[in-house]
Amino acid sequence: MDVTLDEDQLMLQDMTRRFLEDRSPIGALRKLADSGSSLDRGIWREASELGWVALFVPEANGGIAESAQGVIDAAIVAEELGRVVFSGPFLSSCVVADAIARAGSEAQRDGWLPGLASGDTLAAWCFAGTEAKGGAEAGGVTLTTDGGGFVLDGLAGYVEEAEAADLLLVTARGESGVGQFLLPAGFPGITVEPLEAIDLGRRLAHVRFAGVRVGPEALLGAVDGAEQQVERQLQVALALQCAETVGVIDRAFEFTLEWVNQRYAFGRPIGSFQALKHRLADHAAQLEGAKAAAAHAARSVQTGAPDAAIAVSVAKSHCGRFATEIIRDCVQMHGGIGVTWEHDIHFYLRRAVSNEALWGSPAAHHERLCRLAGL
Amino acid sequence: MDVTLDEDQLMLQDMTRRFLEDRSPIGALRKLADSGSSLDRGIWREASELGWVALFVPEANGGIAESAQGVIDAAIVAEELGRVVFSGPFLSSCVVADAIARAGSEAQRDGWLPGLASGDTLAAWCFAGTEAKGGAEAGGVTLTTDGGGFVLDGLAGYVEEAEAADLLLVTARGESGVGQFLLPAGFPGITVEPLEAIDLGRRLAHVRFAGVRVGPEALLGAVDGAEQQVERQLQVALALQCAETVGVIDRAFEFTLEWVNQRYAFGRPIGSFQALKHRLADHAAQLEGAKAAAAHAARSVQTGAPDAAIAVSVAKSHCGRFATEIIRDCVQMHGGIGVTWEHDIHFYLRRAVSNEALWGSPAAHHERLCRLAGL
Amino acid sequence: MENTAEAPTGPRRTSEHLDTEEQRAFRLKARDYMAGRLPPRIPGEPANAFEQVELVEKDRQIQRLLWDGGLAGITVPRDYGGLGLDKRFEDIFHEEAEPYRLAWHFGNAFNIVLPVLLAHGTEAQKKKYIPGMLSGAQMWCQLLSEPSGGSDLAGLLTRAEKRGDGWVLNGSKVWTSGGHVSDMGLCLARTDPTVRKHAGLTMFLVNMHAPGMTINPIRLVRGGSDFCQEFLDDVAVPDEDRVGEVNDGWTVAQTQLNAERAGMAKGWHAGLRPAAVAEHLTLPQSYVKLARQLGRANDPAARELVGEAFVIDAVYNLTGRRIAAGTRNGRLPPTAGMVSSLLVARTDARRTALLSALAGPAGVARPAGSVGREIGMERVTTHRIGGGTLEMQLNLVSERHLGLPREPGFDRDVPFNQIRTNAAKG
Amino acid sequence: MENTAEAPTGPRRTSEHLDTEEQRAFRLKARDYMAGRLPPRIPGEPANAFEQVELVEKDRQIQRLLWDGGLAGITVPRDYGGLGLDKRFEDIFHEEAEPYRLAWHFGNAFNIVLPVLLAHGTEAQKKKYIPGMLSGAQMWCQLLSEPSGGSDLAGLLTRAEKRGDGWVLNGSKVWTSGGHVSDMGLCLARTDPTVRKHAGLTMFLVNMHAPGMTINPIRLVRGGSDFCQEFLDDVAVPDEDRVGEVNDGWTVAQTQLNAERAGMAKGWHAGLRPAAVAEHLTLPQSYVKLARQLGRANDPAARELVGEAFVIDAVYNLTGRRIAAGTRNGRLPPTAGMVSSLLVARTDARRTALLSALAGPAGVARPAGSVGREIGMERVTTHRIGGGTLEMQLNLVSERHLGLPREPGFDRDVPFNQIRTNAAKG
Repeated sequence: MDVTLDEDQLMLQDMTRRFLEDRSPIGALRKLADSGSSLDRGIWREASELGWVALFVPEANGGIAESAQGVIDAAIVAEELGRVVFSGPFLSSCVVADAIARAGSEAQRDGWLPGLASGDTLAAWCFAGTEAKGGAEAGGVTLTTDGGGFVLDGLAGYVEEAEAADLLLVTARGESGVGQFLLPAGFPGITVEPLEAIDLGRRLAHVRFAGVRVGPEALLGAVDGAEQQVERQLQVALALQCAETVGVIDRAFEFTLEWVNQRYAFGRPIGSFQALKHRLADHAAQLEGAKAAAAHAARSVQTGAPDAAIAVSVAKSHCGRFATEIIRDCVQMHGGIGVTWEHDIHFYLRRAVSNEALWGSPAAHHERLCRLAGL
Repeated sequence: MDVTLDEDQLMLQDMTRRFLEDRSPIGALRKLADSGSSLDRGIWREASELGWVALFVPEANGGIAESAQGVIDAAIVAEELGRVVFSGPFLSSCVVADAIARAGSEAQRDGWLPGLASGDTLAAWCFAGTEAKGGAEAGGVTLTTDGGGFVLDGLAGYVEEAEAADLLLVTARGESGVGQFLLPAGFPGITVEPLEAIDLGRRLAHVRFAGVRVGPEALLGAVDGAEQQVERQLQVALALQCAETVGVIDRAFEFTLEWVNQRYAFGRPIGSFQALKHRLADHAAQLEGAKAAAAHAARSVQTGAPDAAIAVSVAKSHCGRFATEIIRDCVQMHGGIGVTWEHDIHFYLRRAVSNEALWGSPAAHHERLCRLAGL
Repeated sequence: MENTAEAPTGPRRTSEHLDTEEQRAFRLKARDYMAGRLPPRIPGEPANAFEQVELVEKDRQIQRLLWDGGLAGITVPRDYGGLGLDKRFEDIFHEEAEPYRLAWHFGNAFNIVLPVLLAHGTEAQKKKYIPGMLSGAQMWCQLLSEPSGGSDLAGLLTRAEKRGDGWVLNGSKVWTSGGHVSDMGLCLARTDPTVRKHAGLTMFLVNMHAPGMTINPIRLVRGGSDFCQEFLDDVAVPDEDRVGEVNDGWTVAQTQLNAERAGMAKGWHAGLRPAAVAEHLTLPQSYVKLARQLGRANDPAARELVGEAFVIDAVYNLTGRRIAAGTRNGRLPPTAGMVSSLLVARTDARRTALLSALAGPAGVARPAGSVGREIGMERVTTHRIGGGTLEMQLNLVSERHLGLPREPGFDRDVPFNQIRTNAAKG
Repeated sequence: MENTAEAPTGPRRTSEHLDTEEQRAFRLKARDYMAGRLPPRIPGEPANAFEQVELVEKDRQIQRLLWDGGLAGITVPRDYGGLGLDKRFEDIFHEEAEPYRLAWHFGNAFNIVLPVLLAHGTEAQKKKYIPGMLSGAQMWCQLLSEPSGGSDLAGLLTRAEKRGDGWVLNGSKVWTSGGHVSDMGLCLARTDPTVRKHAGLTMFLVNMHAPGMTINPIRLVRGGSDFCQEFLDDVAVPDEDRVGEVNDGWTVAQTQLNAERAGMAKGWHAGLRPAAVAEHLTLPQSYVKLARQLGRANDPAARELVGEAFVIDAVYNLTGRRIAAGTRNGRLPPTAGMVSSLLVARTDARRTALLSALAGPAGVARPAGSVGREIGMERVTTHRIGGGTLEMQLNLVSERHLGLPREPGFDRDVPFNQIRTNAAKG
């Protein structure tokens, strides 16, 4: 939790937590996983009514952006989503809604934003390529001009909910710069290739573009000015992803603390054994670090602070690495029960491992930080 | 200790240990460091009489190579040197003696080996350059042909006892391959630039070559065939360095175990606290790993096994990294006394940190392993 | 415990030139008999996958074949159905058996139950049960850990009460390897809760098909379910199936645990490990291939990861060999064997971290059939819990191998029923 | 404790616009007085280097100047020589003092001794000793740790025995910051070894120049010797220099330890820390420069190391800010402050490992005056021992912050003279 939240934000947090505990607790993910079914669109619409994606949508298009602090508020929601390992396209919907709200034409805003705010329209964010060291920068799809229109080719990697999505925001690199396009699902030349993912609450796919011809009306913003748009999208995505990761660690750490306090061995609670205590103390310190870094990232992206680009990479590296490290050790402390399907902790670990790798591994963000530092 | 040593080797180990305890215990290094004086040539001659460098020198030149298992036996000595953080040019003398014994002309063998074996002649091994990621391969000095002779230019980095040395073995790269040269100290065009080193028992220097003209008689082996010579030298150096590092860790770990057993806090020996016990158990496991890797390295270099090149890099990476990690934690377990000048442990840590970095950091050897694996 | 049959590396070695005449005869007999009868060793075929019941059935048949051919229980006394030969004959057998699958799912029976029965069983028990193992007729498991706690074995809660001539057992056991396919189990239970915890335990041989025994496979995160949980509800055990004295079960359990450790140290699945140890180090080409598949062959940051992976694997192998050699020739104390388990844990964890960093996003999702995701799954599923948690291993190494003082115990010298346990809750 | 005066980053900030008339007058008085009188703040000049006696002397003079100008002890009651003003005036003073060096070597006196005397001192003690601190006349140290053990403070061995009207102290203290330049010391000693260890201690004010007091500076591996060891050989202390009741020294020591922690949390050297905290993250150009000097600017493996160094530094700074803000506004419990020390330890250790890997051989030796070797020296000298070992900090965080159960104590409820200590040897 950001220690500087105001009263309204604390209320948002509380409301979100109660909604999720009631309508989509961790057991919901277990049910999805056991039944092998996909996204629950019903719960996504319900959630949207609470104004989640609407945080980024102007009032004129059915949102509440003017009275919200978009990224900070969305980070509050994301943290709660992490606590229950929520299964739904929050991150990509927010990123795409924000992108359209900031750079879209009137037609684009009117056409897409109301549906995104209400949860009727699902958006997929086709951003990075598929390289093993990638994820932290746009790539994978190329752009060539063709008369007044454009041709898109290539592969966008690890796209969340691409199969279910009604709308794709595609980033493509051309000779004259980066361009972004809004395309409806099923647009000719696009194929979605589903992936096997370790995170059971996140359906990912590669999206292939084979000579996809689009007109200028599909362009979001200008071809030349899109670099800043793209950087903003990455920043929003990372701020929300890190907030979610914090929720994931926080909850797993919380029930691990309960466990070591109540579980007895050798006549003592196992939490009284010094080796466990010291490991937990170290985890607590790194968890505080994750909270500090994630909160700062959300705040600096929201305010457009000069360190926003740095802040998101710092947060991603730290949260990514320590989420996995801490939760792995939490599993260890659970003993046998921790490696059974019946215990929830593996859902937390799956989300942590997945979040560490998506939108740039820690190493990818270390490289990005070097560039930002002028090295 | 290599668990497969034979009776003769156990005797060599015992004899070496007793000699060092008597004539050059850790206190000798403290005296050197406190007085700021340099190499003690007297103790080096005494030690040489025990046949240390002679292990690599043929009987015809005053050595005992024929009746010894050079690298394995020298590794036994090196491990004992590590236990007292010995200050003397063992590694470079062995490498150079071995090089001359294997590739030298009769004149070179007769001229240099008797002095090396007796300890009257000190040799410096000018092998690597000064790059931060280097050390694991020859470099730094270039070679051009000039009529029947050669011209050497450049900088050989981190050369042990270069100031005191009577003889330099120089590796230089030319267009037609790598060449090695034997030059007496003070040869025109050579300057020695002493370094400030953290290991107080090891005097290091960069050696600068400015248009050094040498005749063909200075050449060791052939210009074209020197790559294998150079690889052999690196292997011998690493095998001995790792054995020394094992001795360093082993002794520091040994007196740390004594300390945690005898030191009381809260009415208990501090070694009964679980957090310390678990850390020590992990260190014991990695120390076994270091011993296994170092022993295998010495054995495969000695027998010219097909995995010798791999074995030395594996040993260097593991011993280098864990020596520092284990001894740092040993300091921590000593509490306040461990950070005082009066306690010996800092001499061990200095040697460990220094050995980790010289002749290739773990990272440099990871890169070398990739090349050896064909990647 | 290795889980798959690896192809032996390097040329097949045999000590045939050392055979005496008798040994030579035995070797030829074994060679002739197995040829054409035993199924071949298939690389990658599981050695330890009790959820694959047809594989378990296959192993029963293999053991039966060996029994029929007079090749079962080579070092077991003749009185109990064995051949009564010395260790050299066993080595000869394994040299000859290298091309074949052996009855690897009988590891519990041969590594654990057999030594326990030989050390503590009555003459009647040995004659009754050992031939059943050797012939493949009875598969065994050990009923040790309980849901209330696995590390603190002596704190177990399952009760055995004397009723008439026999005993009645009530409680629950868990992490039973192969419980659902076993016929018999070695079961430690509490017979006196009013004395200190180590003093009130007794060991029993329990029929897994007995009324009152419910066996549920446990679904693991890593997939599969070769472990089970059992509920014992008034399970009757005759007094002749008690092993050792009443309330002296801890002594029997020590033999059992030592047998388990010894089995792991020498190679759980006889015939599997020795052939897999190469004399010279090699660098696994699987990592090279992976780096290439991921398109990172020329990336120095990726090469740093691959290089470290080479190192940790090599050091793990070398350390195993060192400890095996050193404990064999007495240069290392027997406790050094405990160090290996620690290194496995640290090596596994580090390897998965390295490979995850190498794979990036490919480590968490992949097109069906391509490379990557299994790396992230390793991170989710690789933990050190079975066979003694990491924490217990760290305690063991520090106390028994390094000789550090034990923590003062709070529960060792008080009656068991005065100790707080996980049963005491709500 | 920061050890050098860093140049404040970012534009200098002042809260001048919030001043009342009285505050404004105080501000101008302070500004006028300090200008030209106080020495300037010199970046890199040590704030905590007791072995540099001329610097310590300089601080005595600075404190004397402030006292003469009516700027010492701003929040200290007037009865004890202070100004009796509220915290706001102190903040104003520090805003105005930013360009100057302050009397940083009086940290022990102001952060520790002053709060202890205000809480537990007699009226006579306060009147006698506080003005001496404020005027720079007396420098103080604390005599706590002993050679027999630092972590287990309540297990200390130094004895204080009643002789006539006063006390006689015998024993040894160690890790005394500035012992050799101090005039007075706050000293905890054992007055009754027959009761449990926490119950037999008493706190004294000890004259460091008293007969029988021997003070030896300790030479550290990292160079310098700002810590001392003292031998107390029949050192006489009058009863009026006893603080708190006889055998109630543990209560006083708690105030002392809390004051030390609070001092570290708020910034040990008043005026040093606040200015150094920037609002936005920046990436230290020192790492960029280092990578370039080492010729590795374009090496992806090196950039990975530099990038992680950026991250650990940034997270450390952000966490410090979060904890400061959260403990101030009550969103985090006061115990959260303990977490910072842990992060320092982990961050320092990791940073030195990263930079060592970056520097390679340059990290262990260098030509005089060039870059590199200091990195390896950091690895040799950076350990967490002073101010509570890492182990004690881990205990504190786990027990007081996370609320995990304490380990059962073996030595808390028995008479001290029945506990095994390091004095009991040989």
